[in-house]
Amino acid sequence: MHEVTFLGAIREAIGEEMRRDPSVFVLGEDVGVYGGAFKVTDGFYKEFGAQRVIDTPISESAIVGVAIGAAIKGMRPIAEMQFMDFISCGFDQIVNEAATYRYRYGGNLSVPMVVRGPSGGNVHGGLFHSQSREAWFTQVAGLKVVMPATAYDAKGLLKASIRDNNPVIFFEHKYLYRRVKETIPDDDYIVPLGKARIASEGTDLTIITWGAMVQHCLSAAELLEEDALNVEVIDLRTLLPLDKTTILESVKKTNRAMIVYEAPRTGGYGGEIAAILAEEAFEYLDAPVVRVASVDAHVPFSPPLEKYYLPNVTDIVESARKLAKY
Amino acid sequence: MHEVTFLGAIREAIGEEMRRDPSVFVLGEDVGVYGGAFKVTDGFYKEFGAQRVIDTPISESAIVGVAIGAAIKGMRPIAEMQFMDFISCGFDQIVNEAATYRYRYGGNLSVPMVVRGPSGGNVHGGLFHSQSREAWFTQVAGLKVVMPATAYDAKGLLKASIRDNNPVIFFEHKYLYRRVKETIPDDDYIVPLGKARIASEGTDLTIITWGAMVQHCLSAAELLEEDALNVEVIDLRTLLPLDKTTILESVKKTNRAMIVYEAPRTGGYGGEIAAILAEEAFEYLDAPVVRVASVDAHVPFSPPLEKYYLPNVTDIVESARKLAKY
Amino acid sequence: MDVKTNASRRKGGADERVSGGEAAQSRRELLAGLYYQLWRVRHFEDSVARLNKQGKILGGVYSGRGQEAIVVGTVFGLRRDDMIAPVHRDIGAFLVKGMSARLVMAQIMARESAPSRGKDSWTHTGDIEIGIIGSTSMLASSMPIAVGAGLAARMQGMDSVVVSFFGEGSTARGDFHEALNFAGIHKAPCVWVCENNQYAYSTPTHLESPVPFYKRGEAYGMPSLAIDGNDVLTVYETTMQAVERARRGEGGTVIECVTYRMEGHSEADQATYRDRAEVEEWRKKDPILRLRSHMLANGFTEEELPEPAPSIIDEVRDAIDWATRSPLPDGRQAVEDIYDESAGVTHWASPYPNYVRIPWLGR
Amino acid sequence: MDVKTNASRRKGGADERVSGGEAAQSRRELLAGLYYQLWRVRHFEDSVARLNKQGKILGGVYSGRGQEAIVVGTVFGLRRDDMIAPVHRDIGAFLVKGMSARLVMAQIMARESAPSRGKDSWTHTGDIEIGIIGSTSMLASSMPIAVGAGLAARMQGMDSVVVSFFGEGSTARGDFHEALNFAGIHKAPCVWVCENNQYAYSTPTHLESPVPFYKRGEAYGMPSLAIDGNDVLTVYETTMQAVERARRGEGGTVIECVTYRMEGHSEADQATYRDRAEVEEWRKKDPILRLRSHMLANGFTEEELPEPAPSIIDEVRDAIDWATRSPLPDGRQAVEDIYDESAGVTHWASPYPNYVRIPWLGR
Ligand SMILES: Cc1ncc(C[n+]2csc(CCOP(=O)(O)OP(=O)(O)O)c2C)c(N)n1
Ligand SMILES: Cc1ncc(C[n+]2csc(CCOP(=O)(O)OP(=O)(O)O)c2C)c(N)n1
Ligand SMILES: [Mg+2]
Ligand SMILES: [Mg+2]
Repeated sequence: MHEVTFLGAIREAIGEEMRRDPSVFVLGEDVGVYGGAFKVTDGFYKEFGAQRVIDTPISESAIVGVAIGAAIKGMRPIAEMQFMDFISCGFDQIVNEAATYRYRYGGNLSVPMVVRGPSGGNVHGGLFHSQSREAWFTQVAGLKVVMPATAYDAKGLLKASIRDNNPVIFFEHKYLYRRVKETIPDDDYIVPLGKARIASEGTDLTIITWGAMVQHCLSAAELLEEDALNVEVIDLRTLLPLDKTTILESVKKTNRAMIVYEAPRTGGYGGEIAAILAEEAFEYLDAPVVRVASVDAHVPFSPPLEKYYLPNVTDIVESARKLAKY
Repeated sequence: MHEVTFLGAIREAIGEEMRRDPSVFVLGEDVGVYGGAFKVTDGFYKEFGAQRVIDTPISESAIVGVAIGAAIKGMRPIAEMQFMDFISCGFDQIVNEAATYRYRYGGNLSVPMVVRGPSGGNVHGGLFHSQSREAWFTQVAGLKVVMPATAYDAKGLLKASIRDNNPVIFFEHKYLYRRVKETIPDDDYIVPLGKARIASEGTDLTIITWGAMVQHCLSAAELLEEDALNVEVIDLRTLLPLDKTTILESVKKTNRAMIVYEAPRTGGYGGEIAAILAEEAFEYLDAPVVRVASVDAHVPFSPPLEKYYLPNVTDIVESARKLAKY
Repeated sequence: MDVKTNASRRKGGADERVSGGEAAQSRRELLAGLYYQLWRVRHFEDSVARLNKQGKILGGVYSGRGQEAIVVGTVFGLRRDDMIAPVHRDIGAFLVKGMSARLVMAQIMARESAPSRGKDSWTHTGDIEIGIIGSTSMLASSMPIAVGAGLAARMQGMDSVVVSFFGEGSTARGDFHEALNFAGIHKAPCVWVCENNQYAYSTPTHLESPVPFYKRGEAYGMPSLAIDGNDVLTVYETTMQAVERARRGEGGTVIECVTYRMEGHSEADQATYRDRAEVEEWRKKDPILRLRSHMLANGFTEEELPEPAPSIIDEVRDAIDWATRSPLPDGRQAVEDIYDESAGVTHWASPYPNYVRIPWLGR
Repeated sequence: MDVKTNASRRKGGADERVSGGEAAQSRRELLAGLYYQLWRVRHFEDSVARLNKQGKILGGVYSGRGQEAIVVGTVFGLRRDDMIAPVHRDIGAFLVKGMSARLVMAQIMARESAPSRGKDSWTHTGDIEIGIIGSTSMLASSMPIAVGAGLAARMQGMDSVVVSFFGEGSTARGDFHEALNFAGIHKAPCVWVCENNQYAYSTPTHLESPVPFYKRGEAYGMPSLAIDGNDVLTVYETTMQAVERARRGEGGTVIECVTYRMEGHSEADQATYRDRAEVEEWRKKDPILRLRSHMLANGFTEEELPEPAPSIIDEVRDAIDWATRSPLPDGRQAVEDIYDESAGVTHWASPYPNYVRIPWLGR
């Protein structure tokens, strides 16, 4: 066992997979000599050389496209978006090329690749360095979408993503990068895609969440214990494919569900989960399905605005109290 | 009153607004001499000239970007995507540029523009000429998203969109283009954005839908009358901003809700609507909120596949029967 | 080389032959091979157009009539491990690279036996085993992918080359630029074949680019040239030089093949936006006629130059029969072929350690 | 021209002055004006860097130190109705185009009084009244917008010109290509100013492009040239010629201004990836030093060339005070300024006609 940050865990995952499998390589802006804007690939250029750690021009579409081309030719590329916000510039390649290749080849082709990068707010990044855009991709068949909340998961899920034969969009919440420190195993391990995690068990109320919001929800759950409220927190970890079983089982047990996410409320992935509950757990629901999310706006820059924009622990606690009393 | 096709109504809307307001102009691939791939702008080049009917190179990002630049400089551009599927190639310009300008200018700027084009399947178009991608945009604050189901609405909503001071993404279901024929007024009229329409009144069950699915739902409603089932069909018309009031009032009356949409089920906008009902109409729901949508796949080409993929009238009727009995 | 062999080796599955150019031993064989392939593509496409008129094809049909010299001239000399990234106008490239006429026809007819199993139509599929990278409809989007495939081959220690096709109109897209710039920086083993057929749908070239198309290549530090795209020998020789250059690791070349789109944009387009006279002018430059005259002047007899060879007629008839007899997919297959769950995962999860609360998030 | 006037006319609101170049009557006035503006930008940016070190600024700070000649030389001579589309390195362009130092400082400090009311920071805002088109973070994405603004001006019968700025690294993006191609075809009245400061974050130029950057412009049929970006007079003269050309309707020009980024990519970057010696070499080419020597050799006295003028020190101090005193926005404003509901709608809906069932959809 050893201690790592969330970021360190991601770095370990990439490094170990690159050592294990020569088909794994990374590409992105400033990932080489500089080691990446957040230093995720620090030292890799020295260790693996310019062929496997490719400093690209500022061309998100080409970065993704080159990764696709390499993937269908048998490599396992990991493309870094310097910020996940810039994925909008490589959007077509992801949703129309990567996601559909296998389908168009009648199943006779795989696209084993990862697009990863820092996502999310709460770091005074403003509109274009703070976005939570997972819901653009959870509606696209052929993609997998992953968003870890702990260092252990970040490492295990990223390894699973690299070994997966499908294009995986891997969102790393940058707020967690250096704030999370955990002790994780030294051995090789993966965390399978498509399996949610019960981050905290409970019986009175289920909170379904992912990314940095997991921490908020666990904090809220602790506070709610003072009210003798026993909250189950589900950390989805993988958004697509969704682990419906874990969600439904939990809600069938607690009969109350709340979904917490960082993206703006309208159109966020929380809607999908609420919809599933409203359809498939209706009989078990004793109260409305509540969503706690950001307000319907862009991620604003000035601190009071961003604070207002983001859901916080108090919001979660209060909504949970109301929901429990319902 | 005169008879027009759905497509003709769109053409009328653009032509009349161009005649009314010199700041309105159109740009897109083949919109000029050729009159557009679907002939929406047929004859405009002759009438308005090359300055106001701009044949662009194949550059979706520039098409949208040029429209934005013109809009902030006081024009009212209408940008055509030859197929809405290609909007993925101009995605960044829409979600990061157009949608955020006003916010970044502290409210001191408007971006009056429309991005419009043919959307949707059921025309043997395959993966890249059949997509229903409205949910990429309904999660982006600053945009309005419109999708008419009738010729009357197509004209009135498009006129309202052109006159609106915000970027509007206007989805035209190509299946309706020449199949829909209606008699509409000769006078200038608009249909306000943000207002749903009760397409058919009912008391037993509410179906919420939009686009080409409105027709399916009305057909289903007719068939369900034979079961003495009285279905209310809501045609959303505008997806963003959403007319929650009309939806909630209807469901509070009928106590049963079904959402029908053409996009793949997972991550589609139907999730958002179901979530709203699960949260805000919970007390009134006597049954699960049911979603009828396409399967989670790409829009396949071969007829049996596309048929299987798309929701059809039978699916709607059967789901409605089950829901009514629940 | 027995020019008929290509056809006779074809079957329902992937074609086993090495491509024609590699096997061509002499100038005579080369000419015969090119002539054969030109007719093969022409006859195949004409047959598809006929089927389309008969309502037997549902999707868009984009004829390469008049442009066959480009796909034939570029692909004929490639190795099996070389790759091509054709677009909508290049159905012929599939044939020349070695996908059987049966499979291509089944693809067009959206049959279950097709490479995409009916999932999509036309050139939106491929076969990576024989080096065919398909495209989506999104013009130019396959260009960065071609770069990636080329760089991957290099990482894998191979000297394979990728030939990427695109219409002149598609050079306006951002992906064209990002791909060529990336390729230029990394000397990717890619050859860039611009098919300038004078129109992008209805749009004439002066509304697509302010400069001649080959000129664009210079912005990426690549040798860039325009050639007569209706002269298959010029196309063959120029592209082979470019392919060898790329194979030697010296990077890409941009080749603008000047040609003309004889049909409408798709079979649905009457192309009224252009001059009848212009079309007639170009009809005289037909690539098959041109090669034929050249061959007749160079020792071939009329009998050696059938229009087309019976084996081609047989091959295409067989392809149509085979595809027509092949069943359409079952509707439920719509949800297949989306994910590959045969993951290369070698280790499985160790148990999750006790959850560690992270101290920084108070409230 | 009283070079101090610029500053003294500045206030909390938009600056009313016409830009300096227009008013400059003589060579002497031109030199004095450029010198003043160079110092104004330098002192403003240095002050921001200092505030940043003091932790008074939250967002990214991208210093244009060493590159001031570009924003000053290009913007100084523009008319009020001309437009600029600056990017992250060009905060100075806001000042020269006429946004008051107070407003720019408030923007950087995310105050409610800022043009973006705290919604976003740095150059992500603008003021269309004085011709400032802001950018998002997405590099090169403002370039198609610049084309649109330029074409719109033309449609409106104006002869305004748009100057679009971009780092050399940003020329790799698809939007660069789509914008310049569009502009080239339509002879948009835009001038394209590439700030080649040798790095894109850590990435050196040879990994950004296989050709010198100005070369790219030729692919769009525009006059393209590289100039010394640290010589403000060259920048001024070259861009003014390009602006006048664009104004005459003859289309754009690509101007690569060769310069050097003296600081890290952002104030957070130590830039250890580059040679100390390289930095020192460029320090000698400082644009202010250069202009100063030139002016001293051409009849100006030391006293006439303060470093910087007291009015600049006052202006920036005042801006910091004003911005510091300005309140932050109220959190609830996060949901304001998203939509403009003051629609230009002139008619309202007539009643919806009876719904007509459409016959084609039976079952
Ligand atoms: C990104 C994108 N935009 C628009 C289209 C619609 N479209 C299909 S083919 C075509 C014209 C292509 O012209 P060109 O590249 O010259 O090829 P050609 O058809 O002439 O062979 C257009 C505009 C598309 N398929 N993809
Ligand atoms: C589309 C996009 N990709 C990546 C980034 C991250 N990024 C910000 S500045 C920068 C370097 C820009 O280099 P250059 O264009 O040369 O401008 P400079 O900073 O040198 O002035 C990068 C990669 C971004 N802002 N936008
Ligand atoms: Mg063409
Ligand atoms: Mg730079």
